[in-house]
Amino acid sequence: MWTREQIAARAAMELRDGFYVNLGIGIPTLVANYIPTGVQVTLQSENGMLGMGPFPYEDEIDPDLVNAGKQTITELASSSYFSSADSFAMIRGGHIDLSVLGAMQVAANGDLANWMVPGKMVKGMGGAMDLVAGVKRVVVVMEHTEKSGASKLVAACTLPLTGLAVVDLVVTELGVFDIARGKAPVRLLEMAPGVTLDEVRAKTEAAFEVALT
Amino acid sequence: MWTREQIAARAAMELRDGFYVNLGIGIPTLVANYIPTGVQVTLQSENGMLGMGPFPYEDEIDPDLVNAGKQTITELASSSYFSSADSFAMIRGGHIDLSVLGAMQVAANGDLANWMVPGKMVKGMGGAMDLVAGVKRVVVVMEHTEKSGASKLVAACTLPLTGLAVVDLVVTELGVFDIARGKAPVRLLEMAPGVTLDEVRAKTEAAFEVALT
Amino acid sequence: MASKVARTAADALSGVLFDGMTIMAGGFGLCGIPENLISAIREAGVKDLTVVSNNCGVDDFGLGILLAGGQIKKMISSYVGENKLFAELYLSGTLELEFNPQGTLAERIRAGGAGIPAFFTRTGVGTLVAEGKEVREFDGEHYVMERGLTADLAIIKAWMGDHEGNLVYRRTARNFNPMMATAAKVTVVEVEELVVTGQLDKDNIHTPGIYVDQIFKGAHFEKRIEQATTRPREKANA
Amino acid sequence: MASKVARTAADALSGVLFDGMTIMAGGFGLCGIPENLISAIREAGVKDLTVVSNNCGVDDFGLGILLAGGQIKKMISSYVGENKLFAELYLSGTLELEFNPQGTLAERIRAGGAGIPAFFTRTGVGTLVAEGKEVREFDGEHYVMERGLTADLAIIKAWMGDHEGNLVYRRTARNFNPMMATAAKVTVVEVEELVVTGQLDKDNIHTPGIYVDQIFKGAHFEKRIEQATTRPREKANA
Repeated sequence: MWTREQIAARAAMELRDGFYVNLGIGIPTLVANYIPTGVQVTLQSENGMLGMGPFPYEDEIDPDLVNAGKQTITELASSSYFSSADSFAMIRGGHIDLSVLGAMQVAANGDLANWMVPGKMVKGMGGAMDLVAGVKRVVVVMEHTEKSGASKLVAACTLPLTGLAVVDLVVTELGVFDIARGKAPVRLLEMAPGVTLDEVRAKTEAAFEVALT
Repeated sequence: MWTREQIAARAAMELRDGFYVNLGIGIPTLVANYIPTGVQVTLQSENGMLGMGPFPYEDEIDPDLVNAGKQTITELASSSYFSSADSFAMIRGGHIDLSVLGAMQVAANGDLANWMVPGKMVKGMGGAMDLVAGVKRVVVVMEHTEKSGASKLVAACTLPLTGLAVVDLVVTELGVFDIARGKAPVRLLEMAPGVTLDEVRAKTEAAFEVALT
Repeated sequence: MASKVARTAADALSGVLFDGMTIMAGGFGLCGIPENLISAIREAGVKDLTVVSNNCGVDDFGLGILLAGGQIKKMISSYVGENKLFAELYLSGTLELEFNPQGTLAERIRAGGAGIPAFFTRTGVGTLVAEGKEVREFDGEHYVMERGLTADLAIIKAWMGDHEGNLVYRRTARNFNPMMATAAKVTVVEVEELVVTGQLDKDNIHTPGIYVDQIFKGAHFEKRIEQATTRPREKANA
Repeated sequence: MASKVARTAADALSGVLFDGMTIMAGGFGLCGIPENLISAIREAGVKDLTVVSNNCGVDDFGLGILLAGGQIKKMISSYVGENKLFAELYLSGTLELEFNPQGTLAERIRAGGAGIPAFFTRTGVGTLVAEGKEVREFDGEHYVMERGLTADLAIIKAWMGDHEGNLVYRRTARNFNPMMATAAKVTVVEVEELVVTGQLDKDNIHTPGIYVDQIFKGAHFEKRIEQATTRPREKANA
């Protein structure tokens, strides 16, 4: 089984040199710590920045410089700032190569649900719907199951959707699944150390083919 | 009868203090020379500039600084530059107070034709259609008749249109006409010195009421 | 020409506010919010407001103080997670809420200012966001039609501005401010530095003065930080 | 990371050109045109081009030289008045021409780059421009639906650029360049000054590097002036 950090590290292997990347809040943010050697990526923050640097030292904090999670950050030599309209023109227009996002449910047909649970207070979708609709490749990192034990990799989403047929790849503590935006059957590509196929089958509602390499 | 310069001077009386104004090519450009004392206006150039200054001295010419007629110009302390998309967002969004344009025909219903004559080489509409569709108040300056003697203030445009019901006021060498975008009958507001009502009637195809002040 | 320069926030808003109006408020989280203008609106006590803003501040700062004052009837936002009072008011049915995807919200405002009444986007197709809206196919893909958005008033925070109303924003404090400045009948701006016209770089004016009706130097900027996240300083290589 | 910096225009275009492709070319009149790239395309001899550009140069400069080379099949423009050869080719049926209102052209390109397949505008309603297009009423006004526009290649002229592809334009030479940089599969840029990444003001980058595939310092900039219009210098107040 992979830890949160290991999930992030595995997702980071999807990064390619020269990619422009948007990372969501939570585990996706950790992906920035595992960018492979020799791979240079540029991080976009959807509130209006390209070329996001690391968190600041305490004496560098600037209230005018935050990321999409409202955390203080820093700039790089290559950074540029722009409006939210220009930022989402960049996202919607297909200029971001890859996004890593969290999820509540991913379905075999590539559908994604990650913004609301009916009956609970809804905080809003923020930029998630725009990201999944616009980014070239969408990688989901999530826990494989709910606390209840229910699978989050489902036959069909029961929660309200964030996007239709938008997920390319899912990484959980159990392994890696190719979703291919629902254009092909789901394939199990990798299993985390110590995980058995029986365990994956038991915890996965979506039908999948085994394509371990 | 008014000269071209006098037509421009009369059109300039439509300017109000604080107006943002777009002037077309030809007689409209001359309007800038007759801005009334105490009235301050800001000139927009639709290629991407707000706050257009006068033509440059010869040693000030800058190939990177031209107006919508591709003439070299200068900047002012208040100037700003932006893209053509941002410039036409400004125009289309109704932020320009007044535009002065030339015309081939203006109709009693406010229709304007000023960009093409079928059978002749057409140069294109440039920004004219955007201006008449977006600017709050459209003033046309033109010669009252064709060289053939045909009236240019017509009952209905026979030339291809630039815009439907877009003209507010027309100034010609004979006088000033309120068109009111076709929402009311055309009214003759002023006659140039030495012009008689009979002459105006003879040279005007559009029906109009006389409302001289 | 009538001056655009006001002395105070209250000055700048004089004659502009009315009950039931729609206000666009710049900012992302607490970053780049017009805090002086929000305080003045709190003071003025105007109510039944529809507020268009990506977020709704926190309980005691930003738009949160208008919520606390019971002044907001409806929010049009993309994310309101940082505010306990918001949840209470919403769950008790006191507050209306319209969620827009963040990019759709930004583009609706840009469209509103640019004279575009509607546009198509892939964002939200097949979700609750598309319910009741036209969905159309272009070149084999489905898109939902979204409408341009305008307001009675935009309250804007810029870093620097001149007497003409030309504005420059700083870093990610730009966010929703530039579009909102274009999309309201009246645009009022607070700046940290008010300079003489001609001091700003003409090639780098983010909001041209044409969009600005009133501008003033803010009396006080708290610029509160929502999530101060830092890293430890490495040991010096001594 | 693979470098975006090329040595020459030919270098920057290597492997990009093909017959029948669509090219967006920045510039307004002769102001802000990518003259080095146009020359390289002339050299390359690629043909049957569809060119999206507000104008088409003059007879012996700018896009005019591609016309003279018989390389252009179709122009999408708003105004082509400065070019005699253009008229001849058009009247003889050799050249196709699609006129767009200038603002509609600018917005179609912006939409193409921003993932917006269609939008509504009042521009052109009731004119030839609206023929065959959907016209729809919003809030009592009529609007015509226009489509987003994209291209295989955008050729762009900026004033300064860095190794990352961040660009800054100068004065009215900005015009169509920023939108076109966002709307093509491949964007190639010539600059007057190529600087090290970090030298440009991060708050004032007009085109972020994400939109730029190749960038080079132009070998020669003629920057021809179409209409040198001057005023006499007043006598000195001696």
